[in-house]
Amino acid sequence: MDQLLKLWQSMGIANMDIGQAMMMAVGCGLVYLAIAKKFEPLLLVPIGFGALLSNIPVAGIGGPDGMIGMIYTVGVETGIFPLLIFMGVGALTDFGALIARPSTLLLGAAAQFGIFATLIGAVGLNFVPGFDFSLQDAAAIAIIGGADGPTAIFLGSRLAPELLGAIAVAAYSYMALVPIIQPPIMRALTTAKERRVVMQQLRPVSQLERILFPFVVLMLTALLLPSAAPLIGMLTFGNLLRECGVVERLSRAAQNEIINIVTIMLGLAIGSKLSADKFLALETLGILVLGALAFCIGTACGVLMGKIMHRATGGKVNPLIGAAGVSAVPMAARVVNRVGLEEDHHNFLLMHAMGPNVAGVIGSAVAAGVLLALTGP
Amino acid sequence: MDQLLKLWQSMGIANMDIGQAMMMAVGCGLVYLAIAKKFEPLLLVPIGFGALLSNIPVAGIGGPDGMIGMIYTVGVETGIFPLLIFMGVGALTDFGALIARPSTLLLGAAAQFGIFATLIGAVGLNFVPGFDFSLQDAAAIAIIGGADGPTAIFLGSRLAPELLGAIAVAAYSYMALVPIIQPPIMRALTTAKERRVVMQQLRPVSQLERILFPFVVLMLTALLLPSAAPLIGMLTFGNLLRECGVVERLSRAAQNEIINIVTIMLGLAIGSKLSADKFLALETLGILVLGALAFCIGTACGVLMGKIMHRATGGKVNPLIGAAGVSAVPMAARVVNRVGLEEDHHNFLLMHAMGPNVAGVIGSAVAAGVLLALTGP
Amino acid sequence: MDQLLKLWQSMGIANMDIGQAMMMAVGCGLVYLAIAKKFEPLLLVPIGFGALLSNIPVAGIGGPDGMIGMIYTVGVETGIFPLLIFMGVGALTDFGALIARPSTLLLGAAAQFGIFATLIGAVGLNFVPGFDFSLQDAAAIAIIGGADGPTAIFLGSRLAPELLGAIAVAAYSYMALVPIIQPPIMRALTTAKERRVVMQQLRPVSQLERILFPFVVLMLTALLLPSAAPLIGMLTFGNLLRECGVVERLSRAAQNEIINIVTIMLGLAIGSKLSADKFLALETLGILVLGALAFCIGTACGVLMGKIMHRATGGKVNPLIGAAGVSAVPMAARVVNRVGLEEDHHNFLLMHAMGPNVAGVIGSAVAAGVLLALTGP
Amino acid sequence: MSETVLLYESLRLMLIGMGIVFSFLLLLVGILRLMSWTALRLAPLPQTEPAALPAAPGSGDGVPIAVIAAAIARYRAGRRR
Amino acid sequence: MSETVLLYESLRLMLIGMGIVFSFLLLLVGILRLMSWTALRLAPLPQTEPAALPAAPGSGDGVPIAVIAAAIARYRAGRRR
Amino acid sequence: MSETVLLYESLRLMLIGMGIVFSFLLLLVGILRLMSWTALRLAPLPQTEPAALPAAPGSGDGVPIAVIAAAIARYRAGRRR
Ligand code: NA
Ligand code: NA
Ligand code: NA
Repeated sequence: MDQLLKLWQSMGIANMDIGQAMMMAVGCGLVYLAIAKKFEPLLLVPIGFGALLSNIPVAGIGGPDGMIGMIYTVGVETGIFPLLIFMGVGALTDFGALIARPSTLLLGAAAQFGIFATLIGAVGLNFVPGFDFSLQDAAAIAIIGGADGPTAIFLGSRLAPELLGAIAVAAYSYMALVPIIQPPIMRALTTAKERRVVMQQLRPVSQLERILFPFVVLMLTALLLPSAAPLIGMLTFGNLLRECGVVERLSRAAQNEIINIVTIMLGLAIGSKLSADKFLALETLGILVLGALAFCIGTACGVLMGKIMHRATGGKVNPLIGAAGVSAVPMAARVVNRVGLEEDHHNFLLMHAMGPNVAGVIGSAVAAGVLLALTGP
Repeated sequence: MDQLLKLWQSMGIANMDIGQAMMMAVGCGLVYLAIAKKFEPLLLVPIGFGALLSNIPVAGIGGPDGMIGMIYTVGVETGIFPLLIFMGVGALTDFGALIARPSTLLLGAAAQFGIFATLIGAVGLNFVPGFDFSLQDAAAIAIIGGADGPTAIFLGSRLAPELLGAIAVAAYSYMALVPIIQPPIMRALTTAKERRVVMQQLRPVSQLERILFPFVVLMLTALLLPSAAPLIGMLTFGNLLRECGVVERLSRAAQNEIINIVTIMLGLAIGSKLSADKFLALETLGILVLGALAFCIGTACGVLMGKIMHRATGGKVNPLIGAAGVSAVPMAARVVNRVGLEEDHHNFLLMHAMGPNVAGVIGSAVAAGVLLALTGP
Repeated sequence: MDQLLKLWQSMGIANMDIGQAMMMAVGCGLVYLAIAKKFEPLLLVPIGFGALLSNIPVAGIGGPDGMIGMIYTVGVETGIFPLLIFMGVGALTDFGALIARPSTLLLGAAAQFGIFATLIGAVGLNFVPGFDFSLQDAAAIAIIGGADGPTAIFLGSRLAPELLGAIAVAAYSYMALVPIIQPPIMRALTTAKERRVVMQQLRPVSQLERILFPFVVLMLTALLLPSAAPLIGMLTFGNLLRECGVVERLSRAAQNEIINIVTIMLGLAIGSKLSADKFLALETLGILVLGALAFCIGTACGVLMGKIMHRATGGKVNPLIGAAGVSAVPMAARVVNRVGLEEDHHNFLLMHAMGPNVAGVIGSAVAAGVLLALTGP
Repeated sequence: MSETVLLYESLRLMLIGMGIVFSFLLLLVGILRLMSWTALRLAPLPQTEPAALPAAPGSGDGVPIAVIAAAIARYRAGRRR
Repeated sequence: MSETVLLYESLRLMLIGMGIVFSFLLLLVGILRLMSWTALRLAPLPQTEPAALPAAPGSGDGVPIAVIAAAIARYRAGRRR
Repeated sequence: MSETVLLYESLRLMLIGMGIVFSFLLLLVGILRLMSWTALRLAPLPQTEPAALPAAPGSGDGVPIAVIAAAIARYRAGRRR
């Protein structure tokens, strides 16, 4: 009898509270979005399943002695996992389009306005009863507008670990929604004539330029904004492994083994931050609304900067490519291409949008560095 | 002279005790079995070499400051290595045969009787002078009957770390001996007519069923037996990566990189638990005898349950497939196929035995959860 | 204003000291050598970039809370990274040529004289004002003469962690310079007639010999020199995975995934030891000079032992192959082949030089064990 | 704990343990059947297509081909993709 | 900190932040142009070869082929190796 | 420790060290020879087969082919599998 009671007390249903049940449902929902709707499945499948596992009562898988809790401590709290993923992103990214036309960096810069506008929005929410975001919380939320998963996770784990789950989920969800969020904004802000602009073929880029590029970017970061150096450093390191041509083995390891293994671990670890008391709160609703806002503002600012460049260059720049400045590589660039093709079936903007697209990655890492330097501990 | 003395004192032969020498021989013996007899070489080569390295005098490779000792602390003491291997097993396993015919789960259940019978055997050995197993020791020994390496290591590292070396060696050795241990028992308990039963073709299984399967199994575990949730959780996570079809990269990482790297580390770490004072003890002899017993009882119960199902279904089930319920995937299923072919050269039972075979994996993880819940700390 | 000041103070240029700037230049220089001159790029690209990242002011990437600093603590301070690389070296190395002609081990032994001569050189430098090497420092420097990266890093991290950066850079740089350093010495010490000696075809080696080889080497190490057991143990473990033929998966993991991932991490971690106060010191100059000396002496002793064996065997041994005894696999063997071809266009010495070449790996691991046993903590 | 108490304890553990394992897996059998039933309602297998196939080509000797095609479709659907 | 102070704080953060992001990337535009200029001086692209190509084969109908070859070389140099 | 003592110390280290390295590897030479001798007794190389080959086909011009086959077998056995 005693043992049967012990057994009953060890059961999940005897210990499950309503919050855990709801978070398990949220986990299943994320996996559903990932599989059925193809919402960034590489991250959302592990995040969703991690949420499921971490909210199982009694088991404590996400707790300090549980497997996922230990993975979180080792990989996310230290910031190592997002940095390793950023190394892989660097090794997978071709910066050629950006090197060929550096001015597209300005599009990547403009799109970061979404981040800073959201910062104000988050602080403004404090006037609504029930919200109490610190400046650091607001900065961590704002980075969702950067449309860059590893950057958001890196900054979130530094500035507001208790919001990390909601921030990561919002970041990846909106990145997945890029094809739905962006086109109406792009169409609203441009004329049909602007969207039909055919851009000039990109010039070829030499290998020396490709090899020097990581050093130039890193050096400027080191001199001006060292708080962005871990992110930019690993991004450029990965890119150097790719471009230098003498370390094929290491480049492959960064592009495959390391990024795949770390993605699984990182996803599970972030899932463990989806706990009822943190996620089923008013704050999460605020974060989701602000995240959407950040994306829209970022897209709009990118397109507006595209229009400015369109005028400044005498019509050589198609303003649509500004929308790719939010990063979300390579989806945003594909969306640009698609909207461009709607107007002119022979106008392929993909390569031209890759420049602002990868510029957006650098831009949001720089913005993360700024936020870290100005609000960080 | 002083330095020569220091040198002599630093030599292995000046410090080796008889126990270390014998354990090095045991390590070589395990490697021999692995290479010459193909006894689960993926695990026994690293375990054997790990025993060899850890018993080198003076070097202390398996000690707290040695490489293998540190790997043990990080990977086995935390339970992370067996769980990662279980994720890989999930990613490598096709549960289709089980989904098509869920009733084979009963065969997987029956075969777990070997575990609980062994538990009594281990406790009963305490009446023999020289044995002093606690209930936790007994539970850790009994799990050998589950015929599932990672499950045995996970439970052993939780309940009886000092017996882990012997338990792991026994578990993998008997899994390798499945083709020798099982057939006589199978033949003794069945009639030739029963062995000739041709089973009905399995129905096809849809992808949706395959995707829902991990959730169903995990949910039931979460509700009823959360102590089994880490094992079942990682198994189902790996299987979801495999079946969901949208995270091919991660599925490959779980099936290859992660499982291979962890297998090397896990093997070395377990080898370091093969020390003379723990392994060259009467207990080990008891563990080896009980392990063999557990296998035989498990096989017998599986076959007997097969006979019950044979009668209950009016002869549609070939009772041989019950023997596959001990897990030992896929060897037990192959043994069933071979014994079936002995009677009828056209009766391929392999696919039909895969159902109970993978059911045995779930069954022993459930049994491990029960033992952990009822005897755990 | 306050925030602008905070921003300025957070900038790199406001905090960079001259030492950091110079070390960043050194890092770039190493990457340049690696890419443009193909100096051991697999190690020098990560080491150089690691130096660059770790010397960025304010960011503290190489510090105790920085990513690279943490990697150093986990992987290099514990000795685990060089040992894992040595496992990979074992899995990549074919010891067949050595098994077929064991006497070439003497060439590998002679070439280690470079190590011990350098030890005296390092201690002798103490008579020069400004140098103050302890016996442990001297031993760590001397191992550069072993021409074996992981061995040098393993010993350096044990005996003189503060000199590790300079030692690793010197070791890999001179290994890359083998094709320039060795040929003049080889030509000076041999006659044209000796260089033209055509050696007898190597006998075939059976698989059993290949499988027994790791055990024989490890057993002798365990009995006589357990301080070399971690190095020799992982080398022979990797080689057993390769040769035993039943663990193809694990062998591939050791040869690819593990060694590639660890190489990236190890390189970055060692780069973090290239700090101005340690590297821009007189000691580094001494280490570079001594390292070159060690290489030259090692080569010369190998060739001289080759001449002795040439006489002892009645002219059957081409003394050139002695130069391969310094290890630097497989570059030294290729240099031997090239110098041999200069004299006789049909005399391929490559396979014959592989014996002393891999013997050099074992030789320097043994020498490292001796130094660790006699000067270690 | 004396040996006898421990033995009694382990006997109880065996009964409870096997009970749980059996109940758990029996329950799982039921839930899996329910799952399959639901899943096949929501997303029927592509092998329903062959049923429509024979109607299309019309003529007599098309039937065996359609049957074979259906069998192949069934078989392939049964295997992993 | 009261909400208003925080809002004022965040406004300042926005101005400074966007200022830095823009200045940083604008500076990077300049430096990248300088880098490309220098790099192409040090190691000109292989597409200069096609310019020399037409001279070699001589005859008239060699020209279009050379032009195509040059275009292909240009295109391939533009893509990753 | 003064420099001279240290130098004396390192000289002794050199003598002992080279002594050990040489003794160790010399011993290894012997043991490896013993190992190979034993291993080839236990499991002779497949190149003994070619010795039996010539007897089989009989006729005269079979010999060179058998010799070549033996050489190839020898060579392939010498390389890694
Ligand atoms: Na961005
Ligand atoms: Na089992
Ligand atoms: Na060497």
